[in-house]
Amino acid sequence: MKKYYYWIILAALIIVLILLPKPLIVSPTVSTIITVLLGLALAGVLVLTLRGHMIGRRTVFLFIGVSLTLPFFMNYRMPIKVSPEVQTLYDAIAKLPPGSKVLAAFDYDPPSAPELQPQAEAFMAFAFKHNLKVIIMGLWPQGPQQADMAVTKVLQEPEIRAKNLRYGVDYVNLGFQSGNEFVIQRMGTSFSGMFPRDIYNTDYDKIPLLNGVENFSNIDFVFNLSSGQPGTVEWVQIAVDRYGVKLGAGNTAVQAPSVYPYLSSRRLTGLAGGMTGAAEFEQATKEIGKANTYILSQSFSHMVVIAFIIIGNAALFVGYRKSKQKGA
Amino acid sequence: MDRLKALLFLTSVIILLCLPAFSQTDAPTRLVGDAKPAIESPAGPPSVEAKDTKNDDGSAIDVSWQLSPDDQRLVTKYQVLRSKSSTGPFEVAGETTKGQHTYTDNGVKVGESYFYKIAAVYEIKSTDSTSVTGKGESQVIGPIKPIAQWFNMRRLNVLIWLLVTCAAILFYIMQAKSGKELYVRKIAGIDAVDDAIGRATEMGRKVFFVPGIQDMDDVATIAAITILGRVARICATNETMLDVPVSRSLVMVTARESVREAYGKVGRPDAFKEDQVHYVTDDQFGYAAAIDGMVMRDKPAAMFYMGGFFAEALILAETGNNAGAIQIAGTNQPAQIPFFVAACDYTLIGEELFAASAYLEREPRLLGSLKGQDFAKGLFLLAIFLLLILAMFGYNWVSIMDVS
Amino acid sequence: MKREIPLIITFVAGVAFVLQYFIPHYPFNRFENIFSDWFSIVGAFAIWLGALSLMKLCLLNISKKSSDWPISLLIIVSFLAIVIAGAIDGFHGLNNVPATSFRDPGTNFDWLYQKVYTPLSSTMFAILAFFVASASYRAFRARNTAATLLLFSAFFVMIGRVPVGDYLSGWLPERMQLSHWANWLMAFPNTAGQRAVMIGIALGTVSTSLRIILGIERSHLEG
Amino acid sequence: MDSTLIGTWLAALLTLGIMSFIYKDNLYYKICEAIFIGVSAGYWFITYFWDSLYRIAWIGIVHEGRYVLLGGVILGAMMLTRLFGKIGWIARWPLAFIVGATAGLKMMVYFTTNAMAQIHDTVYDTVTAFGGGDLYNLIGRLVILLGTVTGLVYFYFSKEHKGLFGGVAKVGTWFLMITFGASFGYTVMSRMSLLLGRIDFLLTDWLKLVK
Repeated sequence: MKKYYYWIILAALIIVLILLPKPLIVSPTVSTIITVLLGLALAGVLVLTLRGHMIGRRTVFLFIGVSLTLPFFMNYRMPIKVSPEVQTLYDAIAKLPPGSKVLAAFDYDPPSAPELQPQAEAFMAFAFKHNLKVIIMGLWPQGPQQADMAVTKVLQEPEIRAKNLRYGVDYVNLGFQSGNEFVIQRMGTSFSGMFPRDIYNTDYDKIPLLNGVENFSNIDFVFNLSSGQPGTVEWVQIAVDRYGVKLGAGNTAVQAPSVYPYLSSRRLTGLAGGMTGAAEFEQATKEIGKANTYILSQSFSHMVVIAFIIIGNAALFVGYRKSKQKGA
Repeated sequence: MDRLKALLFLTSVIILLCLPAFSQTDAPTRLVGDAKPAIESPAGPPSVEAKDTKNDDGSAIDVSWQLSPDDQRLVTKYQVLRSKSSTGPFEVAGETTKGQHTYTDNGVKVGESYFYKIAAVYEIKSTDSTSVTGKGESQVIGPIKPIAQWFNMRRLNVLIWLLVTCAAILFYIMQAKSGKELYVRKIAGIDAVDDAIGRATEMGRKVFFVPGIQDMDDVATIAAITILGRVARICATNETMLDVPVSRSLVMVTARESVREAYGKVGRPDAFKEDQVHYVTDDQFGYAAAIDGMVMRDKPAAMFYMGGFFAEALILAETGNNAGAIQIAGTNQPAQIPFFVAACDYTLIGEELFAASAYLEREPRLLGSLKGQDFAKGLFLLAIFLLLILAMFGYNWVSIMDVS
Repeated sequence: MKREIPLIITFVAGVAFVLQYFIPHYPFNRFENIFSDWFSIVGAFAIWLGALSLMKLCLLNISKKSSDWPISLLIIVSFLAIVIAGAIDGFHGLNNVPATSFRDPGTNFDWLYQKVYTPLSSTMFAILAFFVASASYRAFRARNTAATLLLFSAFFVMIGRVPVGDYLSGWLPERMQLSHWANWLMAFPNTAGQRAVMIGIALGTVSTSLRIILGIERSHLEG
Repeated sequence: MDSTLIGTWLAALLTLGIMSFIYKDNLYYKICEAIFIGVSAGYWFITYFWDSLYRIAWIGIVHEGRYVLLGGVILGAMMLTRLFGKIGWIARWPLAFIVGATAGLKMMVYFTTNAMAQIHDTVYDTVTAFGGGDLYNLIGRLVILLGTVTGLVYFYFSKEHKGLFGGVAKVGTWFLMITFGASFGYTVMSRMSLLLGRIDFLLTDWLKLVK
């Protein structure tokens, strides 16, 4: 019997969650109470550790799950300061004159969407509102699909729907091409050689937006959303180093550190890293979206991780004291 | 030895071959022309020049022109017009915004000759996207033939630095072969390989070797397969069960080759079962999920993570840590080294992964190459200081390190 | 003879692909593109060996009636499901005008991709959040100077990268605020360490590549 | 019950299955793992088939007449000789080519972008920092210079890390530790946002508890 009651609890929990009133929003006062309770629970764990009861992995997992889930039900917004690298990225895009051609390279997949999709949506909204011509392509199979989702979502915004932008004239999606960094290399000589047709199978030279666009020399700016390889590193190594392209990038937080050296050597004009980068980019482009709501959960989970680092060091300290007592 | 001589001879022949390429400077034919001023169309650029783009495969021509006198007042854009004959139909090779006076035309083929003229265009775009344009054209110039060079002069400095680095590595390899004793510092991670497998033998449990998720087109994976060969040899002698789940089929074939040879070398070819090295899935996280499952069920005593790893590094290492295995990791991905440092017992940092096979094999020539790498490091450190000191005295030679 | 030919092939390919970096002239300028095409084709052939190896292991489990044979059956069934779906959608797509791809929205392959593959893949990626927390709890303990530096730099970057950092240190002058510490750590010390590791890796790669090309390092071909 | 509802429920159950692994390895996880292995292996098998075999090899050779691609097909066919034991050794030839070409290609990519370019940037930034007046940037550039140099010294193999040399290597280790701590801390955020994405899916799309 013991083996199966896990499953019964799980099923019961799911049914209860489905029956709850929707949407479930908690007032700000209750939100602060929850936050205080979470803090007290962490302090309790610290006291436990100092008294010698070391907590296991699963307690850490429980706190992380709770700290990420609860903020979804709170309505409370955090003040966000735009960091220099996001500001330079925004400035580079903002100073592009209307009608300039921007290559949007989507090199990520659904698992990295939480950090990069908000940036994609903010970028598309900003580009369409400022009449930038967007050419979408991707070195990852799912990249152009993510771009398509961002474009369809942004086109529903009233201000953009009013401009009735047309596919093939204001934006185009050339789809995915395998071959990693060799795709960028070939695009240096000829876009049409690498992308003979767009995702709707229209020939390259039948697309009005693309006539006269032979290679990077006809592109005013490249915006690359990347979560791994091939990604921003390859775009810097080939597009910037060999073809002198102006490149701005949005990266997942894990990818950003390895791209920082290119930022400080000005081969990358700007970088929005991780969820905070996404929230800052939304703030800079004034296209507030999902990233700003996630940032609250982020802050909670970061505080939990920091708390457990302190608890971990407390456990170390208790260990020393015990060994010193035994040793003395 | 003969192969080294062949390499050096081959490289010197190539350099000699390239010399004539430098002498080919084609004097561009330049005619000064004057364009007929239309009523509202701007004056054409007074002079045009076109010559072969240097250091390329002959598929580009650099076109430059003097700005049209009406550049500021009237011109909205310049059109670079190209044709196969001086009078023939001209097509638009490309456009630039006003104020620009150079354009690289990449749409040309080596061996054919082309004629160019530049049109200064004054274009007014009305709302319903029809436009009225005035055009002033320059004189036609040509014929220009794009030439493919045999040596990219911009990369001469890279060639010199590469030859010096390779010469250093080869020198110390040859020196090591002559039996000179070589000191090599201790790397904890590599010394731990033996007792990690020893622990697995005592506990009668498996050894897992995870060669990363990159394919055979990554040098880190090749280094991982080399280390796998050494680990397999130790496992074969200790009669420990070695399990190698791989993420790429080419890596599976190569790894099977390497492990079979290793078992053969220690005289136990029969103990090698081909399914020890088995393909799981090409997918990064499918691979991580499968290995996590295997680790929690088989509870291996030792785990090796060698090669190219990305986000799945911590999934593997944290689960392995939870299963109580000794974990030794090595990767060439700087972003993943912190996770291996946090979750594994020993971590080979960057270059140490590439040194592991030399350490494990103790073969003089491999150890010699490490000394060659150190020489190159010393050279680069010296270069940094010299360039800085030179810069202090006003000589900015940093361009010798340029990469183009 | 069987052992010499591969070494010669490796040597010639290695030297050719080093020279192509320096020689723009045809055919050297085509080498990188040719290698990328050849590599994808060889990979596409080789994956058949991989799939056969996976299937063989699963069938072995089923025939031996080992304890978890239904699991192996499930692997085979889900493999065949998406392969057949992809094949049918692909071949149907060929004779559509214009030809559609097996990946297009609306195909069964895409349904399996959106509803089965993507949730599994993104959730497996997501449980890293739990592992990062447990790894921090266990590893960031001030045992010695190195571990202490690891701890403090992680601490400052974590607290600086989230608005809470500025919330707490708002009263300090702009340059002293926590988010600024995080940016400083990422921009300078992190860049220094990354560069040292990158240069090390580069020299390790050059040395290993040279050893491979000259045939000194050949265990990948014979153990 | 239209297909999106089935799809959402299927995705949610698979998500919970994988998440159950952090509690402990169980049957529910084993089922999801098996589906994941099968579907992901099949996904890449078909992707390779259509994107490489069909789009590059078949179309390239038959429709576009790029006969150079036949080289890839020949090498690929040689790989398949692994299936027949006796002549399996021919498979070493394509491997030898790939390994050789990779060694040549990656030697140049890493030597230029990861070694020379980084040295160039270190010197260039330090020189410009001296030129420019900004003290903050100057200190930062000197820190990068110190960290890069000491870090490189740490990677010395053939010299005993003793005395002054050992001291410099120790400082190098400290810089490496700061780098690893910083990029670990920086990455915690992106891992949390991944889990956020899944929790958002469960709460918004599946349970519809949150707008």
